[in-house]
Amino acid sequence: MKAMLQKIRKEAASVLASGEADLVLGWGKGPLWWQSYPAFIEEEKETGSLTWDPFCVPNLSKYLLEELWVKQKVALFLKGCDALGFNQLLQDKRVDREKVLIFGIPCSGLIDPQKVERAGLHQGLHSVEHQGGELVFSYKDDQKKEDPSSFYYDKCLTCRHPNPVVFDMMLGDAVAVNPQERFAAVGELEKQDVSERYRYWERQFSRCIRCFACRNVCPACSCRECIFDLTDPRWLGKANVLSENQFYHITRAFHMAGRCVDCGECARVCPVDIPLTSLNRKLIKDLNELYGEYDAGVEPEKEPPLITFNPGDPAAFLES
Amino acid sequence: MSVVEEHHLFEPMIVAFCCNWCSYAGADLAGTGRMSYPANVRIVRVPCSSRVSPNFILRAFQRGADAVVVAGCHPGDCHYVSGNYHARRRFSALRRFLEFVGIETERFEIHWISASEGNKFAAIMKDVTDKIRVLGPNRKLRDVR
Amino acid sequence: MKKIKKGDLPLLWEHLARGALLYLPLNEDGVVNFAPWQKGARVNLDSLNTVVPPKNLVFPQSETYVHFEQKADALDFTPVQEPKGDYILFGVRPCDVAGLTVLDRVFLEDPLDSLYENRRRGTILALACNEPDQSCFCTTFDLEPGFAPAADIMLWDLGEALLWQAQSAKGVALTQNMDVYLSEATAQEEKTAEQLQVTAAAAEAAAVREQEWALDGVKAVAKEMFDAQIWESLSRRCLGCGICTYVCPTCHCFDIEDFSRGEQGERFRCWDSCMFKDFTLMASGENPRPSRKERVRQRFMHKLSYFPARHGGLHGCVGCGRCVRKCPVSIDITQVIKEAGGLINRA
Amino acid sequence: MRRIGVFVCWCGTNIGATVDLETVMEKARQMPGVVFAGDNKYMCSEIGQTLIRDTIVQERLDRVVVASCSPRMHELTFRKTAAAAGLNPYLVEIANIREHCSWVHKDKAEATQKAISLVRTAVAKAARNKPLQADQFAVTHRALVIGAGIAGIQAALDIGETGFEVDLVERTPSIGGRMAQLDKTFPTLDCSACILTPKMVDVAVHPKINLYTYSEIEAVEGYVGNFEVTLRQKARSIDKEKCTGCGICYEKCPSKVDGEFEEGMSKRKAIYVPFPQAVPNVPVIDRENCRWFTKEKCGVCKKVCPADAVDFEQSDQLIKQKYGAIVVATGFDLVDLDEFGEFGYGKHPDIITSMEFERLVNASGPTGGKLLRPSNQEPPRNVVFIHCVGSRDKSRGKPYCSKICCMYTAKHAILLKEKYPKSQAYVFYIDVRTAGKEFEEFHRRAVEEYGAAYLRGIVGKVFPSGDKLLVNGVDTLSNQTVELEADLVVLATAITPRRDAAALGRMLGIGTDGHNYFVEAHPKLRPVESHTAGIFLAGTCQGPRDIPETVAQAGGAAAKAIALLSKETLLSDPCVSNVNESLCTGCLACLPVCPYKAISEKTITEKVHGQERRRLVAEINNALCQGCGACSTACRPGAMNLLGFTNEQLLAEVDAICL
Repeated sequence: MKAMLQKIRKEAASVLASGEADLVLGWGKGPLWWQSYPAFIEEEKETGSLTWDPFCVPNLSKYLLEELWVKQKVALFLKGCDALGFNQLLQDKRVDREKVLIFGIPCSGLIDPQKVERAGLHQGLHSVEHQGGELVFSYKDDQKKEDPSSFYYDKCLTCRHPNPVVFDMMLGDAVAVNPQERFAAVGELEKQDVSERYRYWERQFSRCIRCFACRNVCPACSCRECIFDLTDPRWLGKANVLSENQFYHITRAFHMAGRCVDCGECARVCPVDIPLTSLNRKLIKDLNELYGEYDAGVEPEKEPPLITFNPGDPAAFLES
Repeated sequence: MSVVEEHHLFEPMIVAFCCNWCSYAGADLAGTGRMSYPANVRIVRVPCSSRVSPNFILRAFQRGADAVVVAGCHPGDCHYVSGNYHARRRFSALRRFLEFVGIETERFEIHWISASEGNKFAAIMKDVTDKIRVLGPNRKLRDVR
Repeated sequence: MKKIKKGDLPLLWEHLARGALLYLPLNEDGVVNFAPWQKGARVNLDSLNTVVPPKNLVFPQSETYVHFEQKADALDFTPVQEPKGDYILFGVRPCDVAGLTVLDRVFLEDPLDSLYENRRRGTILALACNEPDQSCFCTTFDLEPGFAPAADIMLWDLGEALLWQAQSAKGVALTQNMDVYLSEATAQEEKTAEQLQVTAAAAEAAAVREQEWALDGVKAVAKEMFDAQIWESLSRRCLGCGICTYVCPTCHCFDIEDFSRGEQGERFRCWDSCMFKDFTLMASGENPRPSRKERVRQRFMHKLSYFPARHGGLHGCVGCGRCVRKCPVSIDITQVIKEAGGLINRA
Repeated sequence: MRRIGVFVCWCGTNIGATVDLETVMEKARQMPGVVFAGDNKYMCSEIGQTLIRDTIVQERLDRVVVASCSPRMHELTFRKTAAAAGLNPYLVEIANIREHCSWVHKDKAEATQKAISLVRTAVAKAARNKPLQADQFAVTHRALVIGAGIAGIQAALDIGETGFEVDLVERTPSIGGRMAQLDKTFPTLDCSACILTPKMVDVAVHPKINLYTYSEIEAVEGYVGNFEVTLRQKARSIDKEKCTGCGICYEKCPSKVDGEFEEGMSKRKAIYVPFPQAVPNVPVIDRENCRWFTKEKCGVCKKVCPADAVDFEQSDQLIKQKYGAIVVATGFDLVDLDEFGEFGYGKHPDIITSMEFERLVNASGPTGGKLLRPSNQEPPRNVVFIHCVGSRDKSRGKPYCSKICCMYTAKHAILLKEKYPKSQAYVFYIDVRTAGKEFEEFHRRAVEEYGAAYLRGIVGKVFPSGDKLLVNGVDTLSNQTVELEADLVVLATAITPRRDAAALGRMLGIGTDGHNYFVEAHPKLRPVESHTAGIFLAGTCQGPRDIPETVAQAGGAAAKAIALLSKETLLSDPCVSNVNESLCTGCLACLPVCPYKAISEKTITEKVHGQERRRLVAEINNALCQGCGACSTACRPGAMNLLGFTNEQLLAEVDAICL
């Protein structure tokens, strides 16, 4: 863990010093143990404040939408999931690859603060670090060592691309890739009968507070004006009623159909823990089954399934 | 109210998006052929089934439709060559996705109806109406305000 | 001082629920929010804060207040008045009780908001925090984790039982009605409650001191903060979503919108967030707060400077820590206070 | 606020009978934006249209809704009416309360409610319509005719006559098509070649017709008036200028192949001319069977050619050409007999198809016109003809009637008798269809003068026995089973479209029906036009028909093409997609879904916070866009909006229709 941090700071400093980049996107550390946030470093001397710890989960690539307008060249650090998100922005022609310098970070999984809290380890906690295959929880005056596997984000357990698929320089050796089955939750829900499933999703969508964090964090959601903010045509009001929450989530999931890179950020940021990953993965599973394996974010030049076709396509309805 | 009575009173409202070149013309042919079908079906004309966006389907359910039908040309017959191919993929994914969030598949149907299949148009609309009359009103996704 | 054994709580709740709508922090799919209680509901009194504050019960996210219908050539209005039914809020943390007080200052002072007033009738049973979280900082605003003066009844968790102290006329009345479930608290139990109060406050204050910032620096916040560099750095990573404002117990901005269907419809009030891009978008297309920098600045300056200036020093923040915990990119109000404090102390 | 006028049509009793139009009008007056509601017995009549025009002026209407028959019938009429009164024609909406309401719902109350709902929907959409202007584009004064059978030849001649350039493209080495294979034609027994070859020569010498034989259509782009077609002129391996047509090359060529023209009954060489009267009379090398191209050996033809015209180096040429109109005349194929085992086709040489019979009696055919049994080259005495092989057969073949078999089988019976007075023709038939001038008389002659025995019934089995064939069938008139001994059995096989018709249809953007025939714009009123403007249909590619009908249809298609080419410019349909550049992110998800490649990327520069910013957006070529709307659906932010069916209009319709 420490080695990666040194590399990050070294590379950041060198690109800024050499003028190869006029902005470095990394992560900074907040006062509390889980607070690792996107940091915008413009001078070499500030690179010391960069951090790398099990909480550096925010995807930095979406900030390029704003920063590339005012910066000549931006260097940034991308984990496996971040890189998929970056490729989706690339496929949507929202970023200019030439103006971006990518340091790839092979990632063996990050820690979910909610799981730390549920395990009751958060009281008085100062920091958490990977040391040799163990997770070290440091408090004011003592330490605890735990096995990391029960603290990883769910999305990390099913991560299929921990080694970044796009980079200019890789900052470490490739890590092992043995993802758990990612459609398990979807499979469970599919087993229920349709009204039972409706009640399940009705409960989830009723909790939505329409904060739009899922949309604003998503690398595949990069419209200049979102249809939900438009007043004409008026697709969505501001009332928190079930029917409008359903309309929003179903439409947004469908805008992601064939484009969602399954990075799990929407589910992470949702303040009321709506299982948005299951929505996106259902569409990924169906589109793969119907129209062939398509791994969004891995090959940006390959056309996503819903904007191409072949005459012999199967249909999920009776074609009389 | 017994099941039969309840069904008798309940008149489903069905929105059908029909493509101008094939299924809308098929509906016209059903008309010229005086092939009657239930008045519950209301047709919205679109140039091609590929013009029907999932937004309109969700909006129809939101505003009270008990079932939505999208009708287009038979694959290969599309006046715009590939419109229904895109529609086939899009609505295959949408149909399974709506079922996943709890909407019965009977409530969202897709049919390929050519300009010469007036009888098929009438038969499908009658069949959908009967099925939904049994299935009952759709309160899911509906805006109750 | 009374007490009630935790085992008897379900009976108490069942009794309370017969007379009025009883709200408790309920766990639904792992998320704890205030919701109407029914028998067998999974109550969770241990989690410090509900995700969405009880503000949602007195100032709901959307609230219809008038129906309209097109009649021949006139528009016919019928006001919508929520029934005046009584309700009981059980298990409210002191910071949320303080949050309601802040909202009272906004909605119950001239001009009176009748919708809010109609919903504000309930009885509030506050539950003291024994172990504030690192992200809690209610002490910063002269509040106590272990005590809520504005609550009708104050409860302390002693492990096996809850200590029960009426603090208002409504509280006294309710205590009498519920007497059958209550028993006298021993002096020792009262002492431990006090002890809990003190240790909780001390623990939090220590955590706050450890991050070396203090409120006093903030009091002089005004012009100097407006041009501070912190807004640039903080806002640069802000996603512009509405989490911080919608989980905040004191945010009270709202928008008015119409929903119409054919010839009839309704007008409703709904939460709005100053962090949204179109919050100050004018019909002309002009936007006085065009970028996120202005919006982030406005949110914190309002809570820490403008609101106190207008309401006799009462801050627009109660230190519950929800925005700190829920912000996807860890924008932390305590850093703003620290920066403000540092600025003033340095000057 | 809108000022919408609703005009309700009674259509005589077609609508008025089952819809209470008074109530509809009363309800219409209360709809948002409606300031006038009126009616007329026939809104499309002159009186009806005058009512609309006058009301537009008197009531200062800014939108018109006509509740009448299908927009596919009179949308154009009422748009012109509105335009005549100074209202932009695209501010008119039609509520289809006839085909979609009065004609299909018997209960008056229900039908009335439905009509009201349809009117409300049309009013809601009209309120969101915007005035649209059609723009003009130039027409290329050149026509393309695909397929040089009699249909293509006739169309090319008719178009060429009016002075327009015509490119006539034929896939086989010679023009002439199916008709060149025929011996005589019914009902006049004219020799097919005698009436066809003069037209073939006319085509070859016509100054305005450019002939592309042994060529195919590679790609079709563009739209009416501006088609851009890529032709593949396949290499003939013969230099046309030098070749004198002496024929030594195909005499000496050692490689023998089944001749397609002779329906496989005789061999042709690898270097060959399909038939003597071929136009152009220049041989072609079939590179799949020529030993030089397959095994780098031989080359005899090159050595013996006195004019040194053989050129192995020739390669296919791709020719790009612009056209204003296209006539499709690709002709027909015959049904594949694999599924008709009961007739034993392919199991015995004496079981042949009618086309093979046509070749056997043809003087330039494999037997020089002598009708001989393929098995032993002996003249046949008893010949059994079987109608409807594959036609009128729902289960295996084609449900439709192939129209011409009854007549050419009668012709074959007559030809048989003429060649062998002692022979006897038996014809198994279901119904003898003689719907044409002199057709019935021709059939009676075959029966009365030439003694053809017509047996009404279906053949159960044909199987060899000794050196004869046994035909088991039934004669329903005498209600007996029949077993005939035959020297020859001739199957009147069903007509089908070309095997690759569907692929050509996709390339041209014209539809094909369930059997792969090209679909006409309207079965009764527009039989020679396809649904795609500028593309016309002639001959059997659109359905079974005989030569006179084909020639008539070819003339009709030519007339349509000429009407189009005679215009200098055409008005484009303004209902095309429109890009809102402030919403467009330049993701170009719309580009691949456009069937007409009408979308391209464009870089725009704009000032943002004082900074000059360049970014990518989508751009539409209004001339190429045909208004399908696929891009508007693919566009997530709604930047791409199809005019006439915008998101605002369709949303208003869905909201109104759900009330």
